[in-house]
Amino acid sequence: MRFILRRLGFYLIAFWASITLNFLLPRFMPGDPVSRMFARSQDRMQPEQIEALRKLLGVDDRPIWEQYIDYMHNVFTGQMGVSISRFPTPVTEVISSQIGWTLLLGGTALVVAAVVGNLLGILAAWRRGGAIDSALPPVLVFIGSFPYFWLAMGALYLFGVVLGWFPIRHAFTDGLEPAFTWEFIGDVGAHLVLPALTIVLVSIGGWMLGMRNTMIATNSEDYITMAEAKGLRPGRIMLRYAARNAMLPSVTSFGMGLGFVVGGALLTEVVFAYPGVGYQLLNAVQGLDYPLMQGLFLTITAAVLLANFLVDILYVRLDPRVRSN
Amino acid sequence: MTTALLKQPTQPTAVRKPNRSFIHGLISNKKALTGMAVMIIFIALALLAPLLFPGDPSRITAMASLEPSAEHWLGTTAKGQDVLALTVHGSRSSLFVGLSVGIASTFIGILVGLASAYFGKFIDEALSLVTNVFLLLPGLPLLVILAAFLPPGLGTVILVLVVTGWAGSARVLRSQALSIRSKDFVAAAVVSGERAGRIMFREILPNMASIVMGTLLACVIYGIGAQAGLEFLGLGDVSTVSWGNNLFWAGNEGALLTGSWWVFVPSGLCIALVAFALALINYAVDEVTNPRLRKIKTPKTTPTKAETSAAK
Amino acid sequence: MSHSLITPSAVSHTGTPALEIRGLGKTFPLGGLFSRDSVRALHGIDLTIGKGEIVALVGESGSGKSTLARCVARLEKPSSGEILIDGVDVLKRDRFQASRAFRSQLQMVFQDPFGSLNPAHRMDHFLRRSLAIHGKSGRSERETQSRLEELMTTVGLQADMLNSYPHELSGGQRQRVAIARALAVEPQVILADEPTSMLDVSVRIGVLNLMRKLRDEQGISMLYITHDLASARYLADRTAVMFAGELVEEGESLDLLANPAHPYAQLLVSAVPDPARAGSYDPVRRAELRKAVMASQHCAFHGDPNQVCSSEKPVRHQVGDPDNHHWVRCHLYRPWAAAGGHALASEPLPPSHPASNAQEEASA
Amino acid sequence: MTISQVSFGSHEPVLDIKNLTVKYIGDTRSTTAVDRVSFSIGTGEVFGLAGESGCGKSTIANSIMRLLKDPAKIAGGSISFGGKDVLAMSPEELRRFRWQDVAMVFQSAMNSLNPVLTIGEQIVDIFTTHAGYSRKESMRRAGDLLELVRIDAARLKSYPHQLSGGMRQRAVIAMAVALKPSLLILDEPTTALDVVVQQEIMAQIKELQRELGFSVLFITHDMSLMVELSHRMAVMYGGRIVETAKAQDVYATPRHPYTQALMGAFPPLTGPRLPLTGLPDGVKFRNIPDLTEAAPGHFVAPFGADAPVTESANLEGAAR
Amino acid sequence: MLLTGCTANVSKTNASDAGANASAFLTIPREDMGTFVQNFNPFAPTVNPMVQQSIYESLLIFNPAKGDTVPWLATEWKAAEDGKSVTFTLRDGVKWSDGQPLVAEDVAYTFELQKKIKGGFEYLDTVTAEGNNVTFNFNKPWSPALYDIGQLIILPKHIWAALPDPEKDANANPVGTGPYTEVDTFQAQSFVLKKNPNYWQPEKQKIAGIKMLAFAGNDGANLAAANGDVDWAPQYIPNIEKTFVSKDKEHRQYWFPPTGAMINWQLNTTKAPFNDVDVRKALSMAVDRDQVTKIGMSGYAKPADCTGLSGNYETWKNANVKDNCTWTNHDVQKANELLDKAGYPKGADGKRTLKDGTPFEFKISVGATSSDWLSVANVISQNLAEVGVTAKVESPDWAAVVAGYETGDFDSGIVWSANDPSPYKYFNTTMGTSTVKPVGTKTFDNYHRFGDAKADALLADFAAEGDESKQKDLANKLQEEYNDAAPVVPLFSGPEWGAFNDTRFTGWPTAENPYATLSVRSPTTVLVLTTLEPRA
Ligand SMILES: Nc1ncnc2c1ncn2[C@@H]1O[C@H](COP(=O)(O)OP(=O)(O)OP(=O)(O)O)[C@@H](O)[C@H]1O
Ligand SMILES: Nc1ncnc2c1ncn2[C@@H]1O[C@H](COP(=O)(O)OP(=O)(O)OP(=O)(O)O)[C@@H](O)[C@H]1O
Ligand SMILES: [Mg+2]
Ligand SMILES: [Mg+2]
Repeated sequence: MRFILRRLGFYLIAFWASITLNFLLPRFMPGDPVSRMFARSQDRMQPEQIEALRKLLGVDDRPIWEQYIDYMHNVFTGQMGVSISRFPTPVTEVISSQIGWTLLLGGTALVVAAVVGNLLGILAAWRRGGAIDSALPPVLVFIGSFPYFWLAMGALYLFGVVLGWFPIRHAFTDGLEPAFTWEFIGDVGAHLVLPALTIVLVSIGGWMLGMRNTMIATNSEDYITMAEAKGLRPGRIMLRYAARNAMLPSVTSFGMGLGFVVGGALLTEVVFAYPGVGYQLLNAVQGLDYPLMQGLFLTITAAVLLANFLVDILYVRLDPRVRSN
Repeated sequence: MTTALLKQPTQPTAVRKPNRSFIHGLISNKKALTGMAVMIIFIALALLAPLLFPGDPSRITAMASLEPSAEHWLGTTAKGQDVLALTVHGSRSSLFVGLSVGIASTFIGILVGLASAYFGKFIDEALSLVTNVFLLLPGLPLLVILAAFLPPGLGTVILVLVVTGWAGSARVLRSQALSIRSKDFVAAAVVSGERAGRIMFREILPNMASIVMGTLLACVIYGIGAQAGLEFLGLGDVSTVSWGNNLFWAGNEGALLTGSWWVFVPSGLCIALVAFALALINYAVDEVTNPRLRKIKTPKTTPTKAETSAAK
Repeated sequence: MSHSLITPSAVSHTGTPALEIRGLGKTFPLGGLFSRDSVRALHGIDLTIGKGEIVALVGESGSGKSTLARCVARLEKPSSGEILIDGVDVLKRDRFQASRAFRSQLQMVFQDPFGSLNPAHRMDHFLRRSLAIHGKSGRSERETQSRLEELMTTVGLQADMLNSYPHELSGGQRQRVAIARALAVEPQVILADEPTSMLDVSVRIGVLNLMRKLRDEQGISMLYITHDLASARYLADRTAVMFAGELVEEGESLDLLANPAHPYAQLLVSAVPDPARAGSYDPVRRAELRKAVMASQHCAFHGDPNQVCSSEKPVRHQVGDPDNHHWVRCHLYRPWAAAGGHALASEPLPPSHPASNAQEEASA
Repeated sequence: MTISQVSFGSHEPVLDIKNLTVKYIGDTRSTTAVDRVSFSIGTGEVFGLAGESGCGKSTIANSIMRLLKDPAKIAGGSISFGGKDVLAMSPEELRRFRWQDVAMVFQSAMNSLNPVLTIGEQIVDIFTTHAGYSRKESMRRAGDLLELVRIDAARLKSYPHQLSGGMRQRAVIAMAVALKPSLLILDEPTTALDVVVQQEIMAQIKELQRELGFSVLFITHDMSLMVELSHRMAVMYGGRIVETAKAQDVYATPRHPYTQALMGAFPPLTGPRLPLTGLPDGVKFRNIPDLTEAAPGHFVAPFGADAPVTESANLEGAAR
Repeated sequence: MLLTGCTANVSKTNASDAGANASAFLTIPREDMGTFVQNFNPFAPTVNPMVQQSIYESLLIFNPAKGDTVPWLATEWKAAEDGKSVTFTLRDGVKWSDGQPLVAEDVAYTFELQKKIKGGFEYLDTVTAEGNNVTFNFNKPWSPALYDIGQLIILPKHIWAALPDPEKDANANPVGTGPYTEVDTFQAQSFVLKKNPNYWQPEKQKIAGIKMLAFAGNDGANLAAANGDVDWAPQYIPNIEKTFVSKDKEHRQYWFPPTGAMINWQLNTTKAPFNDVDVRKALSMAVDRDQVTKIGMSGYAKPADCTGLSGNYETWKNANVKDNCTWTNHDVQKANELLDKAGYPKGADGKRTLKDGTPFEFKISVGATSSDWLSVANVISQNLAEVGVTAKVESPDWAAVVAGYETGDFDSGIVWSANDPSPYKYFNTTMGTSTVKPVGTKTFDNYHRFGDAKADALLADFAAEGDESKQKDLANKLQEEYNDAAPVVPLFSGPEWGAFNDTRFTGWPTAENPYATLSVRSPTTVLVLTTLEPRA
């Protein structure tokens, strides 16, 4: 319990640090959202209109610390303001309509990559020098060396356009009403395959090799030899003794991995026109849409921190040693 | 037969510095060799680019969207630039950014890691907190925000990548430094009266050579990949020629849509090759320092199968 | 070496001791920054080492022997107490960090010769640095070199080993280099924390003999930490027994091992394997001793007019001949075993257990 | 050559090792860790194997259970257990052989428990795999086993880190005797422990051995302990056996210089302080010949400073 | 694979399947919105697609492709003699989609609201509604007002007046007069607008509805277009012949009328040497506009001439000026001569120096996200090298670029220009002194800070002149002045991208039938929406 509390304290500090960073960064950016919008709106506005717009959007001229206090207050009361680029939609609404897709994409990719990668790693380490061990790692590392977006574009054109095996855009067929029907879920699944696959392909090699290496290290632990000496069945030794211990570092990486996957998903979303927050963030940044940007960053960070916290709790469940600590 | 009772000075069997055997191990490792060969080719290309393709590589020199031919080995872009020239010149910025990011992040990582591990207590708590916070912040979103906030240019890209990339290396290096810190030879150095700086850099650091190298390589890979990602999103310095920018332009010009794969493939492949080569070296470093990871020769089928080892 | 009896050096108990520890305590905080839990690893240690004296510190694993050495070597900051070298309280003198002057007076030899020599450097480096840091290197390179060679010979190594790396030497050789490194600064006191426990059995005695030689020839005082009572008896003039962070008994080595007074010391002595008294293990006696250690009901020295027995305040009773400087802590007083305590605490008391019954069930 | 066995227990050897040679195949050079070692252990006998670190003791122990991992290779010799050729067993046979016939307490028994499984689960594993008991039944037996080594059965639910070193060691010993094997290998079972605990554990093993009647292969480098415990012992050096005899004989009259050095490393607890000498640094024995019988039942490898030094033959042997 | 069905179900249906076409939605991609939010507020800075095209309508529609004006919610309008007012007569029988009739108060209220929320219309004094007529009174004679007012979309007063904060309302279910107003199946990635049940010309609602798809960039939208998943492709498509048309020559067409705004290369005329008209002209001559449009704009744009007017103003152009252009034609030799003469000599290294001896070097600033203009700037930079001038392309973020423009802290840059039905604003913002602000003070339209007294007089007359033929005379004179002063370097007319796929719907505007442009964001879009019909 102490461990959990300690971690919780850490996450709170991390959260505070990131929201502060998030507050400060955009305020040091040159220009303001209105002139930025103006730059892109083909010179149609009059100076007075711009002033009016400034007022309308509430571009803040108060001292920074006042804004900061306000901001902190808002963050903890869940008020993230109104998006500037999507004015007058509240930031929460913009995010809530999209974050789900990002989480679905990122989460699916992460889980699949971690599970499959770890399984492959376990098998590779268990059968040292076998087919999986010698053939897969170089291939996966090579694929993993490609940038996310490159692989995504390649896959999109090859499997989506040329071969036509998979849908090439969006999270589900346009016009379908989201519902908990098999049809809809299947449709979402079909749309998820390619984007998730590209993320999985890029990240799976790391999982596999990481697991393989820890597993090899674990295999030479005394308790594995002991398990062998006990005459246990090989499958049991592999899973209950070796893999069970070797997966502990993977569990930690899993939490960390989420942050990276959100990043990878961001690029992938742009390529597949996946309606997640990735492109929205880019847009918000380019439009200097502070509230949205802050809201997104906050949400992503909170999601990552929360996930890490959950992973920590899981870790405590998996590793009895930290429990009593 | 009799036993020889010998009194002799121990004749060291291998009079080799441990570091030298590490390098030797690398040189005799196939993965490392392949990786290094690829890297050398790329570095040579980067250095020779101005000689091979003099002048501005983004100059418009030919008809647009030419397929690869004898004249333009990799064809031309939709603007009529020579793809090969762009690719070769692109290696300069990409490798430069990768190396700078790698070296800078590793350097910060070393400082933070060593200071954390050596001084411990409050300094360690504070530094690891900062490290962990940076580690948890979602990298790319932060990159995107940072990149938009600073004026464009390679310097910015490097700075941004270092800001988001140092934490990973610091964490790895800290844990390694911590384990070395707890070794008796550090305590022995303290007892013999060495000062903190000397202990950190002369006693602890030399024992981290392989992990420093591994971290460096990983950071370089990160740098190259993240630069490409940023530039692809148009957040890099669009006016430089680099692999990421080449891909950005390829995307802009609809290279894939028009079927101009030759514009799209080379830069991506180069990124992958460099990253792959570095990853190979990295795995080789792992293998050399941790012999258990080495590829094992599949045991020959000897008649007494029982002899080999414990059956699994 | 002659096959004569080894006699302990004539230690004068009068002059200023080389090292004096007074009321030393150490608590380790547990948990993070915000936690107030702690382990008391050391408590009220008083120990004196005279000039040219070897004192052995024995005790169970985790009793705080290493912690004591590390506190005295100022690798850890003691929580309380004083450390006097040559009568000067060094904790007061250099408050925040050990000074080089202190380092040149006190040196330490570590348990693990594989870990205490940096694998990245040659032997030459270790000795040279020790000389250089404390201004002991010669005016010329020649002089330094000859100084190095002399050191090597002192610890019984060939000078040409200066050029080798640690991994090229055997454990015993390494430990000798570690000793040479300590010697290089010409210290007054050497703390040796289990210097032989990681060595191959066959070379252990050689290192012990070397330590004795140094004491005899150079008059260096030593604190010899070990859990091997036999070697303590072999090497040390006096032996101190540590239990759960406190000293419970101290005295002239032969005397103490022959007549241990404290139940814990008795337990310790009885546990040492010795073919000469094979079959000495007596579970009943053992159970009694354990019980006495964990919860003594009476003290053997009850009635000592000078030191009235008390379970609260540790008092020392003198044992036997005053010349042996043998004292024991009142049995009623039990150290405060914190945070998991000591190994004894967690072992069940062996009952007169009908082991056969259980076995029959198991095999049924 | 074979050594006529002087067994303590029955004359029927449980384990018979002949000319066992084990090599570690390295990238550049190979080490012979065990070199033509022969010995046998009779029923109910406690056989001690002493020697410095790295002389091949654990390698022999692991060979008996065929636990050697990859670079190790049994290059020659035979191991027969109760008449069965251990080296020829099929994987399935081997699996059954392990723990049912021979059990082992590892050198680092503290680390030989799976840190993420409870003690109970690890014991239950043995019963369910080998005896086919139900989980419940296995758990009950596991509790009995723990009580056998004087650990409260409630501790079945504990994880290894929640037990002290001594308790872990006991738990491992309990596991080792779970299936009543005919041979128990103890590979330095107490090195990491406190003397007090060590003695109690050794006493406990002795008691169990008396009750259950298994044979013991006891490995240590602590001569005092070994002499106290074993009936017969062998001293190893550099992969070879240099002396083997009844334990008391070795204690009373060590013949090989190395054995003498070993005995000298443990000063006595009683009597006057006599100066002892260990083996000087850097002294190495090479080309250790086969044993000859120096006294009845006391075999020693011949040695002598006058003999010519032949460097070639076994240079690689046991070089460390 | 079974999954194929999901990809492009509706749009790939057989062309002969008339029934399917009749019920199909007109599918249009939106390339710069990765996702939609249900916000149909027309005051939003980034308005959802189709809000101003199919939901709300304006009084009149100016069609730049043909240069004519189509009466829409107003059937006729009349400017007062003194040019100080204009009166619109509303169409009878127009109803809001909720069934309420459109009344003159709606128009008056719209302008009130517009002024309150967004400002502008500073010339507008009062708006009076009288029966069917709405009269706009100005505080000065102001001829450009007609289109300014006429093209503003009209909102229903009965809805908007009831809102406490109209500008902050998401207007999730808009009520408008347009042909397709009913929001349906709204998703972040797509939404559908269905028929307005009360449309005033129901016979023109021949398609079942409009479906908008969100894309995070051109790539995805282009892919959809190439794949035949959308009917209308208004975004930039690279190499359109190959990537789009060639896939189905029979049904796919594109038409890029040069009716967009003029894209100018603006030089900061407060700085030497750009204060020298010869330099501006010489630099302009050094630019190879064919190459610029070919490489930068994929050949889709039309090079500018020295009137500075884009294709939008074809009818306004002064033929005399247009036919005798000098400084907008690529002529390296003349450019060199002009620079030599003006006193910017070429050094031995072929590089020119300024009058103070420093190198002739400057920066071209373009926002990093405008990749097409970046290419343009790169081409210009290459062109200038041939006359010994060094131009460095700088591409920070747009905000930084614009910040520099606004305060006058820049060398040169590429910018949009005003694009109204009348050229008044264009000339006013390129040459009008009233728009010039000193360096350091922010300006929002005359970034290059050029003012010309002669032009000022002409502009004043123009604004006061209600008669179009007289306006044309003034415009001719303005063009002459422009030709002389070269206030900016016009590069090319911004094209109105537009391509379509008539597999399912027919009746698209083309060069032969330019009843509208193919833009989906211009006022003419509604003309297309009311013309298209499902392929039978
Ligand atoms: N850094 C530390 N933090 C917390 N507790 C510590 C620390 N170092 C030592 N301890 C605790 O202090 C006590 C004494 O440990 P110490 O290492 O001094 O024992 P020792 O007598 O040297 O044992 P051994 O014979 O095993 O070397 C132990 O209970 C240990 O858990
Ligand atoms: N995995 C391995 N690879 C190569 N050599 C090995 C390996 N394991 C052991 N050896 C070598 O085999 C020899 C015998 O090792 P072994 O572990 O049997 O010694 P030991 O007598 O048990 O030593 P200790 O008393 O330290 O346990 C040693 O010289 C060692 O260097
Ligand atoms: Mg210790
Ligand atoms: Mg061993």
